[in-house]
Amino acid sequence: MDHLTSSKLTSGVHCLNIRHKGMYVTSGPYPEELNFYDPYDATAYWCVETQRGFGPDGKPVRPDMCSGDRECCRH
Amino acid sequence: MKAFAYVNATNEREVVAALKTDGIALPLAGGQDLLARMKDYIDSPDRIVNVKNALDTTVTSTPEGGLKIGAAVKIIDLYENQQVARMYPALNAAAIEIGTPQIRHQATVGGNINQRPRCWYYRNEEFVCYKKGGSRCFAVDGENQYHAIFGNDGPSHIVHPSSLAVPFAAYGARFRVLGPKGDREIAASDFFTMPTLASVLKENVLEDEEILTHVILPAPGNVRSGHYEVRYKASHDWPLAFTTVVLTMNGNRIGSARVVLGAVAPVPWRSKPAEAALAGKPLNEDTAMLAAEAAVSEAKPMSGNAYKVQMAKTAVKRAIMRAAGLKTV
Amino acid sequence: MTWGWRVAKYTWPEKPTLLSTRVLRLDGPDKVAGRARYTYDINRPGMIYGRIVRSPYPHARVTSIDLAAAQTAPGVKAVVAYRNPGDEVHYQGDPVAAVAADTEERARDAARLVRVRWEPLPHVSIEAQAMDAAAPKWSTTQENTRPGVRQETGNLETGFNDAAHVVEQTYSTHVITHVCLETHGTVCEWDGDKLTAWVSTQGVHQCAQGFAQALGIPQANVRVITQYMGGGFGSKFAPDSQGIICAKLAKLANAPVKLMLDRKEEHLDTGNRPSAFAHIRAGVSAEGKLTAFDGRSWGTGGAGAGSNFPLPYLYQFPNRKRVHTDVYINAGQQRAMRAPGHPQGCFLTEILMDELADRVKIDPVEFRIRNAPPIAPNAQWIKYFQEGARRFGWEKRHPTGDPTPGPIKTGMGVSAHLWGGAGRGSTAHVDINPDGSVVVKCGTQDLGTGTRTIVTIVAAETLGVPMNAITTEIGDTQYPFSGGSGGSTTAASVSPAIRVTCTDALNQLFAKVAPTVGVQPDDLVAEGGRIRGATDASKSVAWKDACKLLGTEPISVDGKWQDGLSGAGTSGVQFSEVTVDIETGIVRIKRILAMQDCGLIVDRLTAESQVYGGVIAAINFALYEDRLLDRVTGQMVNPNMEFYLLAGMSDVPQIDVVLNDMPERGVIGIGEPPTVSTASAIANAVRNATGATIRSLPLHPHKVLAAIEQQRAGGTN
Amino acid sequence: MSDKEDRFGVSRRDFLKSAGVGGLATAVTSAGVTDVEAQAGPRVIGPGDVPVSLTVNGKRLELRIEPRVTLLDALRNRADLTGNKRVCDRGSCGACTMIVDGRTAYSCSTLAIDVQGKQIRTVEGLAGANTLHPVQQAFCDVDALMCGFCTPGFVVATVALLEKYPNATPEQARRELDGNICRCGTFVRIMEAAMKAKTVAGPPTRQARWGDMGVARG
Repeated sequence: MDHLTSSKLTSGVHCLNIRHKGMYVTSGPYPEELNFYDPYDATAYWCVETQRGFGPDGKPVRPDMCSGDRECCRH
Repeated sequence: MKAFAYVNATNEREVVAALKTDGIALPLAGGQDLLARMKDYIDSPDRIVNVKNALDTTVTSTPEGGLKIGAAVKIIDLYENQQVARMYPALNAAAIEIGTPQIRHQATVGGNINQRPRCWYYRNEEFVCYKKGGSRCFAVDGENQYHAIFGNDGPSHIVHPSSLAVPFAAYGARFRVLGPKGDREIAASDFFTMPTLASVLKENVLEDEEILTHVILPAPGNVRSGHYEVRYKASHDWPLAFTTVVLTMNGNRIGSARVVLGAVAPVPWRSKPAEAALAGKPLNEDTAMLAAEAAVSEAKPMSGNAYKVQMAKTAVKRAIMRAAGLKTV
Repeated sequence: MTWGWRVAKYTWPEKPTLLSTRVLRLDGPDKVAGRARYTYDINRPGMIYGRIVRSPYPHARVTSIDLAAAQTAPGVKAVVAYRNPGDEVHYQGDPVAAVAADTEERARDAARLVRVRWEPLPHVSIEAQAMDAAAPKWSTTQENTRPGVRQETGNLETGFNDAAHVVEQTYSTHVITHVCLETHGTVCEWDGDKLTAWVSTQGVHQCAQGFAQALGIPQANVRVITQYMGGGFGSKFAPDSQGIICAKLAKLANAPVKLMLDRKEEHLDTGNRPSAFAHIRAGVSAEGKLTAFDGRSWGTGGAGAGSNFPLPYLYQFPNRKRVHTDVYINAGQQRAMRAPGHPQGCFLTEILMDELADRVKIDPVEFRIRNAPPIAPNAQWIKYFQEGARRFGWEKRHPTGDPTPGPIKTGMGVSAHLWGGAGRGSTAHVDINPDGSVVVKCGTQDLGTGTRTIVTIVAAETLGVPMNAITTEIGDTQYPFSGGSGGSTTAASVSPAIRVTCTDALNQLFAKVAPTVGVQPDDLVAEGGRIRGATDASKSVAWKDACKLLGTEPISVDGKWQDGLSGAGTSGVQFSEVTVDIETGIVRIKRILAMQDCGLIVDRLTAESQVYGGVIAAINFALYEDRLLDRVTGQMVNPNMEFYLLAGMSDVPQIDVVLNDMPERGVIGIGEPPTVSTASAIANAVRNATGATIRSLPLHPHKVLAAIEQQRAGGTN
Repeated sequence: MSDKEDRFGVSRRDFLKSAGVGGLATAVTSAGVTDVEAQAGPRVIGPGDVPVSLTVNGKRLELRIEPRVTLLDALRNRADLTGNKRVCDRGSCGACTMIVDGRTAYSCSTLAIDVQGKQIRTVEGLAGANTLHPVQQAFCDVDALMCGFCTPGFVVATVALLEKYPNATPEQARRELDGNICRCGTFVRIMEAAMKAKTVAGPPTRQARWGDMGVARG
């Protein structure tokens, strides 16, 4: 899975195993969207290894959590 | 659901005999309550006694001019019975509000009267409450929006789930039960028991191996009756409050009244203050409002169900207005 | 990225015969007859049943798991521990072990024989409580809150200086669960090292990837099949823990395993819509223009998951500030649920809008028109406000508070919404066989939205043959890649892929038959089951005869979505009329009008069904659904369908749907937008009826009565 | 069964011995003598597999199942009749609705052993070899289904409605269909289908058909 398909994740920063719905739907851009509200992130994340919202180490899966030095992180 | 042995009883006595076993035996009628309890491991009997082929499925006239209703009469048959509709319209009104078509097709009069509480703490295995042998009523500090507003001295704060018990109590019905020691009759209003630490495991006076076989309704006499349910959903839902009133008329005035509220207390709740407020009064909206105020004067809601007081009041008022033949809204 | 360039030859027909008409759902007969096989209905030879053991506690540590009794129970074929001693569980329903047995009943028996010992840990289950610094922590290693980034536009001070009126209130929505009627689950069957999985999923290819990576096997070894599925609403994009557990049990037992969750597990561990709270201070000028918005918001997505949403929503506040805080509690994690974030942001904004409109004494429709974004192809709100008001009889709306006597009060409300719905990336394959038969293959899936039908419509329209000449194959990873069905992107991703692929195939057929027909390939058209000259219709050949010219080799074409056939951005407005019984607080909805666009309508019939469905889902959100956690123990009190209320037939009002066909915009998804604003329109109608404002969903009678009481007492309502 | 001390921290063992209150009578744990005449009484069968004979869609079905198996599970898991669905499994949603001796029933809340000798009709029994039941046809015609998981239950309930009230009013239809839940939100069109199906002899509805050319614009 190419992290560049997700604007919410950054290659080389976030764990390669993080997943969210936006990576799994072939969604096109909606450039005018931000005319109608400010950016927000309502995303639910999960780990492809565990298939849950918790990583192999039992901690939650979120971009802010899956970018550091967790043992399970795969950059 | 735990595996169980099965007995298909063919008459009342077989039921009583089959309920005697070393383990736990439970009678199964329509099954709309019991099977759900078993699936949720609230009850895990060792033996099930099918009573559908054993108990009376008919409604018959009594020599006194009343009706005798078999415990195995289905709710739909009770509702569609013309004699019931003519003689006890509030009972008819209560029957059609029960459950859904599917439930009314399966559930029985006896099962409705004897069903266990719909309290969500009771219904979830995680909560080992008084009614399951525990030492707490979770509703006291928890989510009690659908719990009792009367009779809240504890230890349990359920509301009785039977929709038929309320009109039965209001019409002065008697329940016939059969047990190892023979049969007996109990007034509907004495059948249900307020919870005490000694009695909290059940909701009524039935002894071990006793079964309800019949409901006997007295001749209706010169009464006007009304029934009103307050429900959140119009489709399948449990009532938030409901009332049956039975008024014995004395000319244009109310002679005496029976006012019984449902879904507000651990038993069908007879309101003496409302009955007193009705006696001797003309049957009109003003009287209905006064009686409704009186009905809730002694309410003691819990932390999250004060709104039900307003609903109970409305149910009483509108049941009386229906008895008067007035438009309720 | 491929968008931005256009290929002129791929266009939608100007005068379609099938597109935008009312075409019956292709799988209707199989579904109404009970022939359609959902994952739940897959019965394989030798199949056994799986069952998961879950935490009854919202927060605990596993001290031991003893599988011995379960392993020797009758009929048991496999038992696995999913957690280890020392592991922390963070919500009721967190999986810890699993069993498989020869019957479902015995699997349940065995699951209860798994002896787990627990060390219960302090838990937190209420947002406000979790935000208190002294509150118990949802996790032994994590904080309860995560502060958001401050967003600021314009100048708040200027905005409030310009305001003639200011409203300051707290608004909120609650947690609801997806309640897919077909619960999450899987049937897994191994053949050596190859796995076939029937999954109730919104993404077959995506599930295959999930299985492969979680099980450590090549994705090529995984086949996922979803011919029919019973609802997902955003919660079914991966195998999840139950899928992986099912595959492991099947491997261990050397038998196919069916593992479908029960209703309680479904409520606890398959996602939910997060709660949303906002304390808002907003200003409006004397002329009825929004001037300022200052919002502090929070909400919970459960154990460690986010909860953000768009705020303010849609309307134009030139000066605004907003900070959001994610709150974590010991409850199942949120997942995308039909228009994630939008129903929350919409409700919080739209109730405020009516309060502001009343302050400046402007009709709510007029007030919204003054503050709506300018009209554009993807922003039709102003048009819908005007036309909808006319259709709905808005002029009969009384000012706030129904003055008529009696306990039944009537009121009207309005609300607006938007959604993206753009597609991309789907691929497809078509074979035109020498016998004239056509097979279209696309690895998408039909959630009930009508994907199977629209694939066939587009193929039939393109090839000029009847729909029953097309064999449509979807719902299987053996077919070309397509995206998961979420974000309302399926129609806009799949329709262009089918159009492109079938156009390419048809052009190959044109080249083959041109010499026979005596017309240049570029001048041929396919229509009515024939291929004929575009200008000289007398030169033609029947479809079957044309295909015979292929000899022994079919035309076999792969194609991909291309830009130009789909668009982005939909708008909608909804009106609602309700009655409120002020003596009981009970709300009944009388009617709803939904104005909606979705670009080019592929199938008008199924598109309308999407709107009906969205509206009804939001009636549930507004009035009935509520995931209730016991405030003391943190356990869910209504994990069933008896006390987790959903509307039945008698609760559903008259609903009128007006679809605005905009073929020039291409195909845009419609699954999500119609569910966004209904609840807001209902709440505004309740406010109009009673004069009392309920700023929190659901509109349970206890809140309605309290609001009426507060208003009577002269409160700030 | 796992010990309650482990699962919930509270022992229920005593309770289980004493609290079997319910149904039509209280539980029985004593071995006391009864005044009811001792009699041979009916046979106790189970808890293991017992023969159960069902009549489903006019066909005899011989099964060996435990007495605890519901009608729904017996048909879905043992007879591969998967048309009716399991959704709530507690008599709240109607997806499992079957017709038992002419009346609808929640098959999830009915023991298979209890409906021996009764005529059971499932969704599979409604359509002919090549034609749908008029109710099924009406559901298709007005798109009264989406994901389709509630549909079999709704179809069966609608068939029962029209068998009871061939000329059903909308009010009767609503009441008879109130025992079923749809999550996709097809209620409006289900009502339309019910009203359409009661007049099957009438003219065909709108121009929508399968597969044909030249479908008119709606």
